[in-house]
Amino acid sequence: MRKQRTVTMVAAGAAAVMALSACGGGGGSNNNSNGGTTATGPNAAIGKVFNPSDKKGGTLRMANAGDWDSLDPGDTYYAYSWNFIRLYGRSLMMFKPAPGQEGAKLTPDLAEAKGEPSADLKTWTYKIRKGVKFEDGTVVTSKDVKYAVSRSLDKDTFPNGPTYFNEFLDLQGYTSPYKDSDPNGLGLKAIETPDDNTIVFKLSKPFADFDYFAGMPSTIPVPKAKDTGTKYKEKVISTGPYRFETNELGKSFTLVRNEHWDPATDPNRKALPDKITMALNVNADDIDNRLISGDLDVDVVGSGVQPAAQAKILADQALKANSDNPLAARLWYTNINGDVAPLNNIECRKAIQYAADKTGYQRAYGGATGGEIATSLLPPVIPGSEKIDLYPSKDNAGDVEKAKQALAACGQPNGFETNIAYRAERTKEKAVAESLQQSLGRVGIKLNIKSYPTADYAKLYAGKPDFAKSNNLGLMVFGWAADWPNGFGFLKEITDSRTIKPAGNTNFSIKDPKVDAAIDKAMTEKDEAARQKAWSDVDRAAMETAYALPGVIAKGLYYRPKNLTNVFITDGFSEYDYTALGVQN
Amino acid sequence: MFAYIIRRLIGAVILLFVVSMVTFAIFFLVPRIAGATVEDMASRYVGKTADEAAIHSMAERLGFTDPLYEQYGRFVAGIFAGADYDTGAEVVHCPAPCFGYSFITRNPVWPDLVDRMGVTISLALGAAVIWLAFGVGTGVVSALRRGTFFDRASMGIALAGVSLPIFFTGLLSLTIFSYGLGWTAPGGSYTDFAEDPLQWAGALILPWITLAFLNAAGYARLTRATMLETMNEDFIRTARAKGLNERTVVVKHGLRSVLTPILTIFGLDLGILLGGAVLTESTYSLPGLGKYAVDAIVSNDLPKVLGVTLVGATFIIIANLVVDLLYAVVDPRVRYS
Amino acid sequence: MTAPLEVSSGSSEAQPEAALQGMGKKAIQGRSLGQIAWMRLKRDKVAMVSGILIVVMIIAAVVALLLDRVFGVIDPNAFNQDLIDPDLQIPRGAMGGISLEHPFGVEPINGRDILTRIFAGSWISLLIGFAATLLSVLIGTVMGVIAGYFRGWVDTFISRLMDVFLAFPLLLFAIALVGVVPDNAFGFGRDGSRIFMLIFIIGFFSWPYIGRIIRAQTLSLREREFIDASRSLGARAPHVLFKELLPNLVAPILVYSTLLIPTNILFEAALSFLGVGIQPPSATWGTMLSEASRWYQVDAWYMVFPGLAIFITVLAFNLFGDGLRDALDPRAR
Amino acid sequence: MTDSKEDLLAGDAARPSNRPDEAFLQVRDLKVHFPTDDGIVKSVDGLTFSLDRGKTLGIVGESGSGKSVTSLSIMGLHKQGTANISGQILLDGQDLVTSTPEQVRELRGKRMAMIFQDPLTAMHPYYTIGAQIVEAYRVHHKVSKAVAKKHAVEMLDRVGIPQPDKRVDDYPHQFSGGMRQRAMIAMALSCDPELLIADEPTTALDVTVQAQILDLIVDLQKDFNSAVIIITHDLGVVAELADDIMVMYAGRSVEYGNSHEIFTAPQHPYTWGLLGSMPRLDRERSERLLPIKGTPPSLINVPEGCPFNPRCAFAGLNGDLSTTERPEFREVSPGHHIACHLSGEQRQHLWDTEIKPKL
Repeated sequence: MRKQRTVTMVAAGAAAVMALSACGGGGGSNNNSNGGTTATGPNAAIGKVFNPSDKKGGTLRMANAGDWDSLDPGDTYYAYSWNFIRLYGRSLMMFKPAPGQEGAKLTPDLAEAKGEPSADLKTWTYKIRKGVKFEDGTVVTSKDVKYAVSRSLDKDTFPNGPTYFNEFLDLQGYTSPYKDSDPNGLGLKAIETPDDNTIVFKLSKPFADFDYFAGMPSTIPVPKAKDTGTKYKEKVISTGPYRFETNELGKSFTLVRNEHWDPATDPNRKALPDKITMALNVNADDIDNRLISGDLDVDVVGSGVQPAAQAKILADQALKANSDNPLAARLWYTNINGDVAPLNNIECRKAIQYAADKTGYQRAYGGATGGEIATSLLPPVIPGSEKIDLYPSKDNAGDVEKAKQALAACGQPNGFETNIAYRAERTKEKAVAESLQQSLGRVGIKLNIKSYPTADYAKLYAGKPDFAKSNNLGLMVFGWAADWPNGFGFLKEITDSRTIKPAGNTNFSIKDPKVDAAIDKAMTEKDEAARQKAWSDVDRAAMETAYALPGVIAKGLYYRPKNLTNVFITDGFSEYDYTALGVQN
Repeated sequence: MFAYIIRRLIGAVILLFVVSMVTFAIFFLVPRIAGATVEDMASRYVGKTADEAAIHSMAERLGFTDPLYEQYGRFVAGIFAGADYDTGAEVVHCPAPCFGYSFITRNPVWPDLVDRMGVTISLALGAAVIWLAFGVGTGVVSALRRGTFFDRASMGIALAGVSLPIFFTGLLSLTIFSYGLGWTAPGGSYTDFAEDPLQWAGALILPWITLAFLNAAGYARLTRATMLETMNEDFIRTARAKGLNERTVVVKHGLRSVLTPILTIFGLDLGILLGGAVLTESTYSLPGLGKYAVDAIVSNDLPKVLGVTLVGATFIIIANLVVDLLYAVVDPRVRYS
Repeated sequence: MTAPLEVSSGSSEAQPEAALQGMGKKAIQGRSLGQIAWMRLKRDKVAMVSGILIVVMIIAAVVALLLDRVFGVIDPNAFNQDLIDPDLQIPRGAMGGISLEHPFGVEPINGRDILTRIFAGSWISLLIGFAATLLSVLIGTVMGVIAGYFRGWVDTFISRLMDVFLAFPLLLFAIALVGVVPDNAFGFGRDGSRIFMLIFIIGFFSWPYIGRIIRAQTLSLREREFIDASRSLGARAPHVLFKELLPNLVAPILVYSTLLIPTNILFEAALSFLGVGIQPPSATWGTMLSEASRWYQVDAWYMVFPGLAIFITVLAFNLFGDGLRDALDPRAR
Repeated sequence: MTDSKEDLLAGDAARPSNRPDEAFLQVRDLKVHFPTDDGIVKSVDGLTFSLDRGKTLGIVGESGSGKSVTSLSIMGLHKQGTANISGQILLDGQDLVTSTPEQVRELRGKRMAMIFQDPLTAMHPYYTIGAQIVEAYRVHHKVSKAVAKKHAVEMLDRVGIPQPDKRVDDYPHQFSGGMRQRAMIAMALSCDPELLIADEPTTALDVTVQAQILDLIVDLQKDFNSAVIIITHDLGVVAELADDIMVMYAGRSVEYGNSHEIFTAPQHPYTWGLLGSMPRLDRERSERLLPIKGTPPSLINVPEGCPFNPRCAFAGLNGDLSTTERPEFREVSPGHHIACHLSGEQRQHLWDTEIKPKL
């Protein structure tokens, strides 16, 4: 779950609200593998490398409309951050720098090979590459990795990062190396380091896809001696090809080559530019304008351009030729809250499913360029996903007749009144709310629109069942992206009712034992193909409950300045692969 | 005079205390009145794995469970002596002057404020110079040439200036001058003066002019009205009766009196602006105090909002103080003893 | 004595010359200040046009309120998605989709009619402008008069209170406050609570500006003979305040109010721009303009009409206020 | 009234001592009209008089009689464009009406100076007394600041301000009312003007101070040998001071004569009224003042006939003459002019029987 954290950033005020970073698939399944191309044209960097190059040197200029959650590898959760962090840190595993679906495959990075599981899938062992050094020349050992993972468990200090290790490691009550009795902060029993090149993870429950965990930035080694806790983000010690030269939090930073990075130990990274500059908190529309004018190379957030630039690019063939429009593993959807009457009745929920005009939903996100209409939760780019359309309508514009029938079945033939919540700074979600208000209004379902601060949407408002119920939030607009492109990475956090907490949820509405059962089945399925099918069954089960109204599978329109070389969209992140990029001058 | 300064200084400090108290109360009391529990307020600051107990203990660590006056007392003490913040994992020291600590970005607020202040000061002072020169100049000429084309035209433009929201004129100017003609830097391209004065000015010229246009309008109108009134004063007639030429009458006798009301308004305006030119900074994405505050409000980062508000209030109070003291210089009738 | 130039304003020189006080009827036809002001105002074409415009706008706003909320005849939220280019999300055709049916064009994405929305938004914009002004003028006048009239510790207290209020960075405060106060506060439905909130915040935090003016006026009026006379005749404070003082404060209050209304309309627009305006789908001119500001690069026409609505309204109020001031204040001529 | 009579008046009333053919200041048929929204305000409507060096003329009248407008016209202080001035104002032979503003400006302060009614508002609050005198002096004398300041101190000393070397650096608000008016006089006299106009110089002052100021003006006039015009609504002020007195009503002169005659044998009912409403310290207090009933006339619609007729108790004595025909300004005894329809006998009779006993 690259959950709401990923999507938190917002350009303030009227200025544009940025859309999101995303993971997952590139423009369907056409995968021409590594065949390079220099021919320009729309989508030239999808599924293939555009303008391939090995030319080193130059400065790669990047900008961010918002700011990092944190540059600390143990405390970051944005997709673009996980993509970018590979420039200054090496985790055990990583997504392969390759176009299309290849890019969604894991490859060893700091580890010599993929993890070796025990038979019960509860113990995973990795060997660490020899000769990898920190930027100060110190050799990286397995203890540095253990320490890094241990500290990332401390969610009081590092609240932003994912919690998979907290959930899956056999912690035995361990909380934080900062409260450790071991002076070296290595008191965690769930990770063992029999020698400097071996690290062993012990899980509390079996898990087949642990390599994905090993690919998270929290396995990027952190030297205990240099760890400054919350301040480590100001001076991260690099293991990758670049190190921080300057770092002004909230404003800008620059990366320069790390002399202690040895290409011989790293088969994955090209490390073409000599220098990388990053400007933070730049107006999103300005970023687009500068991309188009050539003053900037990359919008690091990787969610595509703003509506204004989108219209500009689409209207101009020359600009359009330099753009890519990949599909992401991200879903824009609306939760239907069964806690709020009469939505506790499935027929009333179905009425909403039928009445909603999905074309309006799509328009809210920028039309066909902004996304494809979704009929179920699991995005098509995730392997194994099936087309599920339980509430079909002509042209996806809604089926008023069926909706009215459902309303009658629900005992509300004249419709009913409820509230719809959206995130205040998200203008696209506002447009969704307005659109649903119109289309549901056709069958007499009257929506009152309510906005809540984006930052606290999950913690205090929509994600807090008590609040949602007492405030009559029948519908709650939301969005979701996969942490990694598979069924587990996408569905678990938004469909499992057992993970629902008093506040701070990511699953706002899907509470059904049948769905939970389907999840359990999928989690314990060992065969990959069967597992993919099982997750699709979870998707179907969730749709049958009608607790979620899928809206749009996100697409972003990316502008690709001429200066860039070696450009391709990786399905691992649904962004340009930042480890591969180079510049012409 | 000296005693007066001391008295005013003490008054300003007291005022600052009251303002900070009220601000503090509004940010920490109003949500409670509106129904938020201390746990709600603390839940922003805890990690994802936190359960009820963890949230409650966070609330306690943050001091939300203490009476408000104790929280306020700690806050004030922090400004003078620095404060320690227990994040749960470690105790972070926030050195004096500690204007709070953000648990969202995990850093003390004060260094941020200092950092952003430079941008805001650059913006405010630059614009102030322009609007004073143009506003007062236009106002004087308009008053002296009342009813002429110049008067009507400049007052018309001035009215247009105060009738347009700055984000409208700002975006328009960006469209025309930055993206259309390419004369000026695009929004969000701020460079420190120390780094490159030319780029600094280049990035600020458009915000300066836009902000100045808006303000100059008001100043032109105010100057004109005051000037017209002043030129009807008895002492102006006396000055003329002495045989002074019109220039001396206008500049030395007329303008001198116009200065007082201009000074009052200018002090207030500048004070407000220094606390963050919210709209201008948002429109041009300048990383100043105003933008900082807006961003902080969006992410519900209360300590930052509180910090900016207090700094803003301080600027206003200081500006008022300076204005009052300048009165004594400008107007000898204001007697201080 | 007063400057001879003032003779030009129509009456003879006014000069207290007790020895020559007349006992009979005035030789020239006496006119009240109101009559004189009205006469002058009538002659000020710009002010009259502005005044008429304001009256028309107020009537339009009331009609809009009735049509929109009471009778539901117009639907400012109706979508016309067929008018929108599905790729670009902006209106088809040149000039923001201006057509006979939609003379001001339509909004991007959903194709809502801009004319209808401006019309429907007028009552909220004007209501906020007026009510916030009323609130601040009310508080400001009461506080200013009390401070100026009673002086002493009352004055000190109120003056310090004004200092405190003036020291708050108003805009920041407004954004922060709108954020922390829940939506369903005050028990109003739909837009009611937000409108009330905006009125309250704008009005409540700007009263010291007029408070100061009124206080100063009161202080000087208090020293005038007629107040002394009234007091020496044994009039009670309320009588002096309301019967003697207040009528003399009407002119500055009126002028200040007409100049404050446009400021408040702009303030609402600014709050909308910063994302704390009225809740969707209801529109005010401010929310429309701030929405339009995100589209200005590709659909500049969207910005034109809400911008013009604000511009014309604010301009009209300013011009009318200027005219009113000139008419009410002989010295300004 | 006719021009010939006024010429006669000019010749008779205030004969210049050094140049027998021409008085130092001559005002001929002066008209000052202000166009306004309501019509033309005829503030001064055909005024003629003259004044010699060393002589003092008192101009008396109530509000709106045009006396201040007259003085401002002489000084050239009307704003350009607001007032229509016609007639002649000859200062030592130079016509100020036709002179350029710059020429008049050079005369102001140097050859003619003015003292205003309220010295508090008439002095710039932000500059010291000294600075304002220095400024007045240096406009017309190219001297250093130090010299000018020394002169200022001398002037302050001259007008009787104690410790002038210290007070020279004080601001107007630090002076008492009387002191301020002294300073004002010092400023007016700093360039040794030949014509001094004092517009209500004592109205804003205490009664005790009034006398001092008037004495000062008399003294200084003797020293400087200036021509002085004192404008007042209070006959008492000019009683001792003026050589001649002109009584103005509705922008015109209604009675002109030497001071003694005006007080002992006034001929115009309006003058009687003024005298009647003047408190006299040398009389019994038992009798009430005799105010003039009514208010001054509108200067836009001046009453037909004698402008004073609506307020005149004796207007009916000559049939409807007073309401139909404007009385001529005629000489009734040598140097004594009035504008009244009453015959000499009537006036004498009324004065003896009705007015004088009550005064």
